Amino acid sequence: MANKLKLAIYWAAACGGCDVAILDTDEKILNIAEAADIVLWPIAMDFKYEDLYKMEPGSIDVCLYNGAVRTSEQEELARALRDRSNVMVAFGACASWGGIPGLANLVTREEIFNTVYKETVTTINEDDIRPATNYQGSHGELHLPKIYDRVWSLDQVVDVDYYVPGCPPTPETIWTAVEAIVTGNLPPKGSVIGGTKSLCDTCEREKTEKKITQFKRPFEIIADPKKCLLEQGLVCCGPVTRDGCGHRCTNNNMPCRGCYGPSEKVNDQGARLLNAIASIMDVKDEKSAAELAATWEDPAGTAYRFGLPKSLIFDYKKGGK
Amino acid sequence: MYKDFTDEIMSYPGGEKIMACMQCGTCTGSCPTSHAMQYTPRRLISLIRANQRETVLKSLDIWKCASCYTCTARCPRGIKFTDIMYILKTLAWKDQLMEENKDITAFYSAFQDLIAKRGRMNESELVLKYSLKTNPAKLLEFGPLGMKMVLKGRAAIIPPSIRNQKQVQKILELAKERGGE
Amino acid sequence: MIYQYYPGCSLHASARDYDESVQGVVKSLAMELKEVPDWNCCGATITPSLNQLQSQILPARNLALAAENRGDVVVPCNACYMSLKKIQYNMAKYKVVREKVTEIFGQAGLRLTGMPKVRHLLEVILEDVGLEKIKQMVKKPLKDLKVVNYSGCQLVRPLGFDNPEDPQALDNLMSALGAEVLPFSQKTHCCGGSLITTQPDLAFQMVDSILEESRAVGADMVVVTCPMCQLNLDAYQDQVNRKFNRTLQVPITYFTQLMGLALGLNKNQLGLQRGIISPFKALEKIG
Amino acid sequence: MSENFEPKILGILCNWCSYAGADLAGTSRLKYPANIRIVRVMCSGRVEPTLILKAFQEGADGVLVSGCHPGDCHYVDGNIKTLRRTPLISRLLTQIGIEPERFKQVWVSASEGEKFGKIVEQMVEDIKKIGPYQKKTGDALDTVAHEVYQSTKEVAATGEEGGSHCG
Amino acid sequence: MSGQKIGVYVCHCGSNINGVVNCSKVAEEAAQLDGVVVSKDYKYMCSDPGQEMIKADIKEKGLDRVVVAACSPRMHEPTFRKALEGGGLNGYLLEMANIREHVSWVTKDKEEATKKALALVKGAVNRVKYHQPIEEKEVPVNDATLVIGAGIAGIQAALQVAEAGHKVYLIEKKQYIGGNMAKFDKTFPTLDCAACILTPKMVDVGQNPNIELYTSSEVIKVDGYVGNFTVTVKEKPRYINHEKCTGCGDCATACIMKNRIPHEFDEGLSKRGAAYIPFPQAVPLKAVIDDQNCLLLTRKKCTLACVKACGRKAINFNQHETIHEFNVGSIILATGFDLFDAKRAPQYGYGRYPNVINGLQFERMTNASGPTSGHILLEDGTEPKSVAIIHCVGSRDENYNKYCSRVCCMSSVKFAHMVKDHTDAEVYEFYIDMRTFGKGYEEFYNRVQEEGVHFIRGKGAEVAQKNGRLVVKAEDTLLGQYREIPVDLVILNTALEPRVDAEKVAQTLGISRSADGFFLESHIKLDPVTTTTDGIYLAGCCQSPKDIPDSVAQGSAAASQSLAIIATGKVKISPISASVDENQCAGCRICVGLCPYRAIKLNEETLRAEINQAVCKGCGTCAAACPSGAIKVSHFDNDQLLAQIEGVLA
Repeated sequence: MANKLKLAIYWAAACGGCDVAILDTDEKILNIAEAADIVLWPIAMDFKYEDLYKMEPGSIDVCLYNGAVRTSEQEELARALRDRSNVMVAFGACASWGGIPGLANLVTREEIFNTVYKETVTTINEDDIRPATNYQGSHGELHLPKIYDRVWSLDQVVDVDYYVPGCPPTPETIWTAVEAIVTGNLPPKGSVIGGTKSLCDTCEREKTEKKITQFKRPFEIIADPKKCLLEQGLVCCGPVTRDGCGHRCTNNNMPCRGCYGPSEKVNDQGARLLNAIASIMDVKDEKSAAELAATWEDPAGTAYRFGLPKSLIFDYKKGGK
Repeated sequence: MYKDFTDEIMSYPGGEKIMACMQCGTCTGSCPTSHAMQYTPRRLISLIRANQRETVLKSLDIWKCASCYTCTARCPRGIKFTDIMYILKTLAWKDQLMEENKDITAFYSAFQDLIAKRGRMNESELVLKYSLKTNPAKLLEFGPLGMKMVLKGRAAIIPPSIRNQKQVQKILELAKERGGE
Repeated sequence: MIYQYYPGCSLHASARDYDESVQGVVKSLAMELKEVPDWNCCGATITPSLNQLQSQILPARNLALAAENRGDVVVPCNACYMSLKKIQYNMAKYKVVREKVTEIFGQAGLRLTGMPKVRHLLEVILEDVGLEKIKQMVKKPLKDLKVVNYSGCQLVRPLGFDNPEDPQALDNLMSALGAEVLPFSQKTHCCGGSLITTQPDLAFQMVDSILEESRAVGADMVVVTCPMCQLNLDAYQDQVNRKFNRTLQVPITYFTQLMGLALGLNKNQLGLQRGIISPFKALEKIG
Repeated sequence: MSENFEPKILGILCNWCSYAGADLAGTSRLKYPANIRIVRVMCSGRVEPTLILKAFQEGADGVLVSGCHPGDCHYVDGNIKTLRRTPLISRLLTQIGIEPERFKQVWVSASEGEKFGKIVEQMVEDIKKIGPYQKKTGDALDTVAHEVYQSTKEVAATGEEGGSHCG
Repeated sequence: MSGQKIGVYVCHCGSNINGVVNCSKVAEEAAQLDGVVVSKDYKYMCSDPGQEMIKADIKEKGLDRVVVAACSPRMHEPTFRKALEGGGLNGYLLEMANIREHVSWVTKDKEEATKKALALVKGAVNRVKYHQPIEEKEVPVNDATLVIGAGIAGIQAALQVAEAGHKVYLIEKKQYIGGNMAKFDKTFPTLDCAACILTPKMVDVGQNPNIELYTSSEVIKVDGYVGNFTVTVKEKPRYINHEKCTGCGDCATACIMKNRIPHEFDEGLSKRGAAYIPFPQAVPLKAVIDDQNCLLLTRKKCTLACVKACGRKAINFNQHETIHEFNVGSIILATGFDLFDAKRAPQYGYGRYPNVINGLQFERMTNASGPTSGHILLEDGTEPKSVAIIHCVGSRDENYNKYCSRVCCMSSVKFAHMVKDHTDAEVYEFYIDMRTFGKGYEEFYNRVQEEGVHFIRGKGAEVAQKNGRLVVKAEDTLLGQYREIPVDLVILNTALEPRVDAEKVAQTLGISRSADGFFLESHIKLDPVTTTTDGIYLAGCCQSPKDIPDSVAQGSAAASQSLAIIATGKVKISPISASVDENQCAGCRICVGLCPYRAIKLNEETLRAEINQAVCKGCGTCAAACPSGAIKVSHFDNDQLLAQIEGVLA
């Protein structure tokens, strides 16, 4: 089994869905197990830090890192895994673009702490205890990871070779990725596993000339299953989102939320979507534009649902440009 | 503090466009009292821009403004000359530069005192105060008209007042303290 | 509709007749007027001549008091209307005014919580009730009554709601009530109200040119919208006529008085008996 | 904020009206602050938020977008698209932590050189009040985290001597 | 982007730039930038030696990109593009940094200015790296010209093009040509009779075989671009068969509405019927039926007296509107002006006092063929003893129009002369400033002063009636006194305003208007005839108020622009345009409705958007909106703009 692939899977700031998604490949998981030796998978097997640190650089063939980077521990592990892996894969939307946890960048760490440790009705915290990195316990000093001021995507912290998009990635996408790795039939570095064009390319809904007269939220209407959702006033991220998910949402009459990340030529998923949609608002003067725009609840949260940390405004390499 | 008189006028709300004047005289031509003025409105603007502060503030012409705003409405350059007249009057009053005129001083201060005292105006008390300040013989002049007003039920016998007079006094004082600007 | 009523000082004194007719008319029109609580004098033309900031702060207090309640502020007096509108304009336009007013308010326990709309009574009647409805409500048309309409200055300038040179509102209203509106070039010429006490020579001339044209065109009466204008043209008319050797008297009535008559209200209910120049003779035309 | 903070402002101006308006400010020799750097586009309808975000990423403290007045567009109605986008872009920027003072969209015609100067002046003044734009590069504890990482590496290095591979 | 060879040239523009910006320092620092191999500063880059320097460097040093830091690209971009082409480089490999209009002329502090200039140069250097050669497109030119408006400017332009042997379609909204000038009596400063100089030209228009005249017609649609416009014109029914009508006027005499409708041509001073001859010298001299007042057309009930009276059976009530379509290479817009309605300034009593009239009414009054047969008369038929002329009514006034209407001072002086000439009246002119700047104008003013006209420096503020007589209230500003001057007749010299439908016309033609509402020229000094849309030219008062000599000059200038295009036979059109990358387009259709020129279509087979390059004008709105980033705009693409932004902010 010497030429079996050495695989590491790590879970950072994410919901855990990505790990489940790997299991979700059903019988194909067996194929994965056949092709690969899992050298690290904290959710499934017991590992200690030192087990990892003891590994030689290059001793891991492929690391599937899921989740965004929010704490010093996640950064530390990302760097340690990177140092030891030949191929680093940002696995899932959170690792690739920050994902849902990335929405935390809309507020500051202090605001989050205030909500969690102070302001919620059920919080009783008279001493105003906040997360700290050091704690002098009775048995000595304890160390906890630092929670960073913002959420980083994996590639803002370490060099990433490939991206497997999705929240979570579909079994098909995972299998495509694994197959490529196993067979050594690798795409150019930096590639995203999925289509290249946007979701609209393969969307079968009927499209006409677009005009938006009012923004609606999915619960407000029962959308016509045959017609373009955007034309019905639902903000659909399809036009800026990479194809390859198999239309899981739109097939269920729900607008796309963009979990497959930006399509090939899209540099800022949220900004592009917002601009495209604003351009087709059916208004001709400033007042009605402002009124209509106001009916779109939470533009940043919708347009950047999965990619806020990769918005141009947040897109820096950690520790410098 | 001010570069010149123009600068001073321009620092008050309504005075800012004075440099735009093209001396067309629409203000004077529209003014119902300019016929009685030594310095017509247009000329006053010229004098301001020539930095002749004392000449302007001394002149009783500025007290001839009837506040009809016709000059303001018609000015082709958007100058609010009625507001400028007000500014000139307040400066003349503050610096006590105006030529002596008992009628004007007495009437304006009587009115202002009444507001400070009661918060509201009533003509009977105003005329009484005004006459006493100038020439009590004036009361005889106002007498017949006053009687008619009383007979027609158009004179307030009990002076009106407001509940929170202290507040009115306070805001007036605070405004005065702040230089009246 | 509920409105906030800012009568101004005159309507509680020399213009009681105006107040009476206002109350009568608004009742007929099913408008509810609630007096702005504890309002103060707007400062008229006097305060702005003496102190710039005081002239802002006085009307501003009224707005602050009015902002506590709901409804537009309705003003029957041209001078008060202009004072209140002007402070609104100044606060919107000049930061320094805004800041100083709020600062002083802060120290005096006042707070401007909103910006109520300031409207003249004539404006409210024309816009909210409307000519059509008024026409339908007329019980006694002012037929054969020849009037000239005198809007005065501050209803239309500098921030008024009608054309500053040739206002139409009053003409339209009087025509709707059935009166014959005569052409009148003095519609917005100043009556000299602010000068009548201190510089009567100037003011008398202004009063005379208004009265003279109204007589020349054959008006039965001059219709006004402001207690200052009314006082000037009515109470001083005898003195002015003596000075310029005129013999004819012209009654000066408030638009609300004529409106009340047309709507079928009683003459005395409308304060018509309070005119120094009695309008009754002229009103015989309409019975 | 620093005493002599001079904000950097990016101006994106349409060729036909606003750029010409800025030219007019020049030919009229009107003086306005040198804080603005102007980039020309053919129409304000060309402006996409990417350009605006890029500016902030590159260290701008403010962005001014200006086009022809509605109705006067050289391309019939390109500026109508601009005005559709503005309210949403403003909201997006505010949501992601960029103060509203930092983004302005205005109309400046080819004849409004003076207005252009005034707008720049006002914007510089407004931005000076709120201070420089803080890049969202994360917190100051980056260095601490890095130190922690370095030390763990040392631990790993020491561990290597007697350890063996697992898994 | 390595391996590029960029040349940077910093222009001093004499002291215009160098007086504020340290040009040599900018050039020195620019030399350090990545990719820059040559960096120089020079006194006048636009001069021959300056351009030669660029050409030489391209050849000798192998430059492949050029940055010129100088004045606005709106000024000299074409100049330097040519210089690049002279050196063998494509002109679009140039980028200009505007360090004059945007830096030296607007910045006080020299250090700040130098810093800003350098930033702009950095932006330009960054941007030019992404420039691609673009070939300018050339298209053949249709040699017909459309002239809209047949007043003096339009007539002049039409005749000139037609006389050069080319087809002209002359479109006039009214039923006759001649415009406002046809209403005038005399023209300043020579006092030529307006009809004597205009009528021959009008007749020429009617007779020139190259001119196709369409009266009662309006342009409703313009498609295409310079060299190849397609114009749609709507011709209203006139209910008169022009072939048969001789203009005898029998129908006018017979019309039962005779003398009941105010006659527009006489500015309401006379009355006409529903069938009428506009004026004796009208071209075409045909009867007109006024469909707003004709009883048959409005109420379907009439004795048809006109039909009975017409010996040639020329009246035909069954006419309908006709739509014409023309292909032309260029368009000359000469739609003229509207006169300010003096009722908008009620203080002057226009419309209230019958003896307050406007300038055009006065023209009609003094015109021998006008309503009073050339006599200056008051409403009661007597001659005035005293006349006031008020300048600037509606002009130079924030409440109405801020601009100076330019012709009123001179026409007022003319009016004064006419009054003096026709009557014994005293004349008072109320003016703010006298502006008599043309050839022979000051001399004319001088002459009229000597005729005894009272010039009062002060704007007439109000016209009132006192004791049955008009009085003008004004300040005599030179006296410093308020005056009331009693007069019998007041002439309000009102502003020249943009046509009320100017906005609609601008939209139909796709041109811009300036803040005053007149059509916008490309450059107020150097290009006052062309609009910002290639191939559309302006003549006369539709661009700004002007007098007859200037209107004629501009008409000729516009004609020469048209003729120049025709002579070239082909035109270059801006190569900046958008295109779709098929490999990125997902067919979402967001772009389709955004194009104002309808240049984007969705190919129903490939389901990809396609842009018609000939129609696209390159505004880039579609590229900004494309969610997929599939649309590129040449010369204004994202990589270029982003690089420039990075540079200017560095």
